[in-house]
Amino acid sequence: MTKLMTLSEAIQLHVHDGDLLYASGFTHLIPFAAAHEIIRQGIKDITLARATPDLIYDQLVAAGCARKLIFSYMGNPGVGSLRRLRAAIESGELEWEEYSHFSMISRLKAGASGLPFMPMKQTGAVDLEAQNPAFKRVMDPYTGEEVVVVPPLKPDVVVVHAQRADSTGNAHIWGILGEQRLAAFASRRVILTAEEIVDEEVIRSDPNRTLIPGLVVDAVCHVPYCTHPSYTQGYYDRDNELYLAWDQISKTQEGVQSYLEEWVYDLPDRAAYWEKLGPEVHRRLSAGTFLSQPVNYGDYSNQDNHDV
Amino acid sequence: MTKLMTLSEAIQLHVHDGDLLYASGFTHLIPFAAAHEIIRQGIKDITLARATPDLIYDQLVAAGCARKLIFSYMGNPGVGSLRRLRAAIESGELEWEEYSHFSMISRLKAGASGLPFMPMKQTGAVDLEAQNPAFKRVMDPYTGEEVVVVPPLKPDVVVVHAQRADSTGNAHIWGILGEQRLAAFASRRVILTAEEIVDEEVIRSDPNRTLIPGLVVDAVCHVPYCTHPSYTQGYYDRDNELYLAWDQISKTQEGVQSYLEEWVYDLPDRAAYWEKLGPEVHRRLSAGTFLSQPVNYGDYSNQDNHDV
Amino acid sequence: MCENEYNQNELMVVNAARLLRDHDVVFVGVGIPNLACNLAMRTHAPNIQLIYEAGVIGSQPSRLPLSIGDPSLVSGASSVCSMYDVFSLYLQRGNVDVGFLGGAQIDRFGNINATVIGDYQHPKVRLPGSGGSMEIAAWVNRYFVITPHQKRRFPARVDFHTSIGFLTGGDARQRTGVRGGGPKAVVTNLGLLEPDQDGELVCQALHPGVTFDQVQENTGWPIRQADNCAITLPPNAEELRILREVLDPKCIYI
Amino acid sequence: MCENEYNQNELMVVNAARLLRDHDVVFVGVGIPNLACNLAMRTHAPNIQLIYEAGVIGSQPSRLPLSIGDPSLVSGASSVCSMYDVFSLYLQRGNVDVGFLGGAQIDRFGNINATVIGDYQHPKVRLPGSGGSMEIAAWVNRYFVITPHQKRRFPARVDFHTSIGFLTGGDARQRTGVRGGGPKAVVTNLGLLEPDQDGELVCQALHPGVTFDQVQENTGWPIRQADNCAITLPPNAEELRILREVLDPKCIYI
Repeated sequence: MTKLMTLSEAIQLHVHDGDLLYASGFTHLIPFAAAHEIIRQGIKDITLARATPDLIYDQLVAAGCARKLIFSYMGNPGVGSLRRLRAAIESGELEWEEYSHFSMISRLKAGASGLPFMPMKQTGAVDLEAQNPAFKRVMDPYTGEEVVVVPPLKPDVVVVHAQRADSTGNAHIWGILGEQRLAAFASRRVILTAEEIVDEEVIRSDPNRTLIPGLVVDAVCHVPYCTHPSYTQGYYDRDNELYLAWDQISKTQEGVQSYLEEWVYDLPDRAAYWEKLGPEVHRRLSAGTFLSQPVNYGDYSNQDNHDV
Repeated sequence: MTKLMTLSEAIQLHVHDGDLLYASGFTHLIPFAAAHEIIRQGIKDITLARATPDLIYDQLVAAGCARKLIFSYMGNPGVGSLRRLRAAIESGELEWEEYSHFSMISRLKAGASGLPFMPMKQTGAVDLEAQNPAFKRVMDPYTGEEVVVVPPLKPDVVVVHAQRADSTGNAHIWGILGEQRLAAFASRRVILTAEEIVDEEVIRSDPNRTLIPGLVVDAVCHVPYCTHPSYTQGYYDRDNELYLAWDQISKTQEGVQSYLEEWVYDLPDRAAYWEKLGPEVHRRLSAGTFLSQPVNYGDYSNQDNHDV
Repeated sequence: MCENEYNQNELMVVNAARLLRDHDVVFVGVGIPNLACNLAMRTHAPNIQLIYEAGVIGSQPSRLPLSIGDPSLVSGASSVCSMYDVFSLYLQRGNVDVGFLGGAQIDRFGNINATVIGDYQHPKVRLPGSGGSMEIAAWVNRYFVITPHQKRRFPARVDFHTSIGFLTGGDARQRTGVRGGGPKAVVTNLGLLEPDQDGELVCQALHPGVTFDQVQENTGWPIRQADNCAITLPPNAEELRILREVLDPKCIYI
Repeated sequence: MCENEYNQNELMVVNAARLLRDHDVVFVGVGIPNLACNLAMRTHAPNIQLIYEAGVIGSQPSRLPLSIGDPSLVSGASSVCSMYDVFSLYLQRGNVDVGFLGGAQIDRFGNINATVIGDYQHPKVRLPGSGGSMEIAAWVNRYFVITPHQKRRFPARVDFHTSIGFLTGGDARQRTGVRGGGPKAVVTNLGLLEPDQDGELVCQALHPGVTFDQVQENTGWPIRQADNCAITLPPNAEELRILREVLDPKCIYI
């Protein structure tokens, strides 16, 4: 059964005021279009979880959608600070809950695996542990030493972007994998966006590449260029210019507000956004061709070997 | 640096009397050629670990190579019993340590991840837990409930078979993945066998398919048809006839002994074994063609987007 | 074509298939359970999703798979994952509705033994062991057992608890904290057993021509007959046609 | 071409590169550490293996990567894995020899603060936080810090322990049970600091033309000069050529 719908429909159906949202993607496949639709729909009081909040959460916080942030690295990668997040935390407007990368992802691992906690080795840096009561310790029954444990993170809703998916949500992802698969399995609801909706035969030609199975997906949205200014491996490049420009834009709340007016509120959807970026940006971000060499799965319909 | 050597050299270098060996592969990619070389070299007192011992460990035990078995399902898949293993256990000749599939694989997960234990939810079936002191319990600090934990399994040596690998051991695997990747990371030493040794450009055309990185591999051996009578997805089919025949062959120790004489001791290597199987078997086991559709990783050598 | 009338395996496959619901996510091996799932998909439950324990999801095998690792399960499947992932992300996470289990013994409270006859340390008969059945029995929403009805297979108490049923009955299963609902039916060649409120297996249906006395004779405890004990509908022509012509034309399992 | 003489970034890159050994497995981000690794690979350590924290192994980027998630790191790499896998299978498992860390503060015992200036709950300056550095500092065999030498960056004690150095010195680090050996060198624009037996950072080398007084003036504690304090060799022509012509021709990081 098809789960195809517009991104606007999917957000309306699956993202509610007060939800715990995880928009996944470690530096790659960050679903900006979904965040923009959430901003347009004026959803409030969201707890935003992401290892690396990136520009996507700087925008959601500046737009007033968020109540709390759960994170492990709050920087503009390769540039510097996330100014709106930083200001909101320094002023006390935004609650936060902080992890290191591995403890953050271990929470997703526990959530995705149905485990009540995940252990990790000690790191000796106890200041964060002291500030965040979610960290606990458990004695290793084999050695008597202590390990650090974190509880499962089970988002209400996760957004995952994929290069290609079929209409039931089986999705091929390649390039940097981040925490996509764990986030999808950890979540109560999953919105899948994709550069291309393909016939299921394309997916079935390479089942080992299907990192998100339709089984866990609630909505499938065809959203080309969903992840700009981040990127989609093989489809378009990262827009480093916008990441640099954001450092200026985000210096003031007003700067962000006028950016959001122009690039979010005044536009109906991602197609309009991409068109507005214009042909020069399209050209600049175009990805060349570097194809994987195929593998043979084998055709075993020959019944000869079954006459036993 | 190339790690290429013959399988005979690799076994001689990396498998020693008394080692804990994990020949990996869940129903798929079972490295029979490596077991046969171990039998030929007369290595003794091995602790054999495998979720599903399959014919490969029935043969190693019958050949007198093993001291102990660590396992979770001791059947001839789709056929019935593993008669030599069963006899050795019933007679008390072979030590054993038993798990369920998930607790067995969780041990590899802990070993591969550098964790002192892995938790799993309770299963309520406590008889196995009572018989195997490696199972322990830990209190979940979040709920106060108990979880079952298992300690890391860190084999001395693991054998992994792959469809294709480069000379440094970066390997593409597809089809059923079993516990290959975890076993390789858990082990002290790794012998990689492959159907094809390919140029590294083939591997680099699809890095997401590289489940075994050369970083953890100690020896790379070119061994076509390594896994018969199991199979290699896309290369040849499972030889169900031999799995059925084994049920007869293995009824007596003498039956196995004469099988080993004919198919192991009297042959120098895998090439001779495959040739001896003959063209009719080759034809019967041939895999047809069913190719994956390629994906584009993108060529980002264009520097245009970097003038910022 | 296998034969004209239905045989006992066909009878069990058909009755097991009827227990499945549309949209069920089923954790399945090869053989009779695989036939039951595929029969249900082609009759009343087209949206069943199959997960093979080797980590293959959405298989479209071009031939009848002969082992859990048959390559035909993979070519054309929708997803493949590692063994750790299939047990954690699917099974332990609670993404599976139905499991199928078998074993050498199943007892009055639906507990299963696939490990050993006699003493564990000095086995009289050493069986294959748990495989994934310890986890399946605990973590799927409900599970079914398909087995020939013989007294030695139905003791009052199993020699070894490989997979949990209702333990000693009552709330004993629930008190362990396992998530799943346990065994919901045992399909045999004589009829269907189902747990009562106390978790004790009772005779809930007889196949056409079978008497309750036959069930009692082949069961190792004084089994009760449900008040509303029914007679199963015989396999119909369409079910048999699909089984014999489409799913297992060489009569490997039927 | 960037300029004729070497600048401070080039100086730091070259000195960091010289700390790497052939066959080291290095956990690396972008920027200066990335340049240092690539320079080492092209000079004395051709068999270095790079692991990018985004889960990319054996990259052959066709351009200088500008972020840890640059797509050019992936095209033509030898392996890509998930974030959980790179932190568990590589880092926590003990498969990584060298890490590079940075931060707003590094103290007398090599502890790093990348989290907050002032009180954690009421931050004066909120910094990005740990990312992977909490784990890198604990689990790699040895790590290096590359940072400009300024008094505010070198306090006697960090405001917040984001990543573990030698804590309070002595065997304090060892007693926590973490596996790695901790910081082995801090490369600055003035020279090299290295821990003494007690884990206290001392001035082990000065760059050409730098005086120890300059180091002391820019360090927030009374720093000691090692008895065998050396003068570093200036970047040579070949090192500068590789940096400027091959690795960073547009002078993005140098």
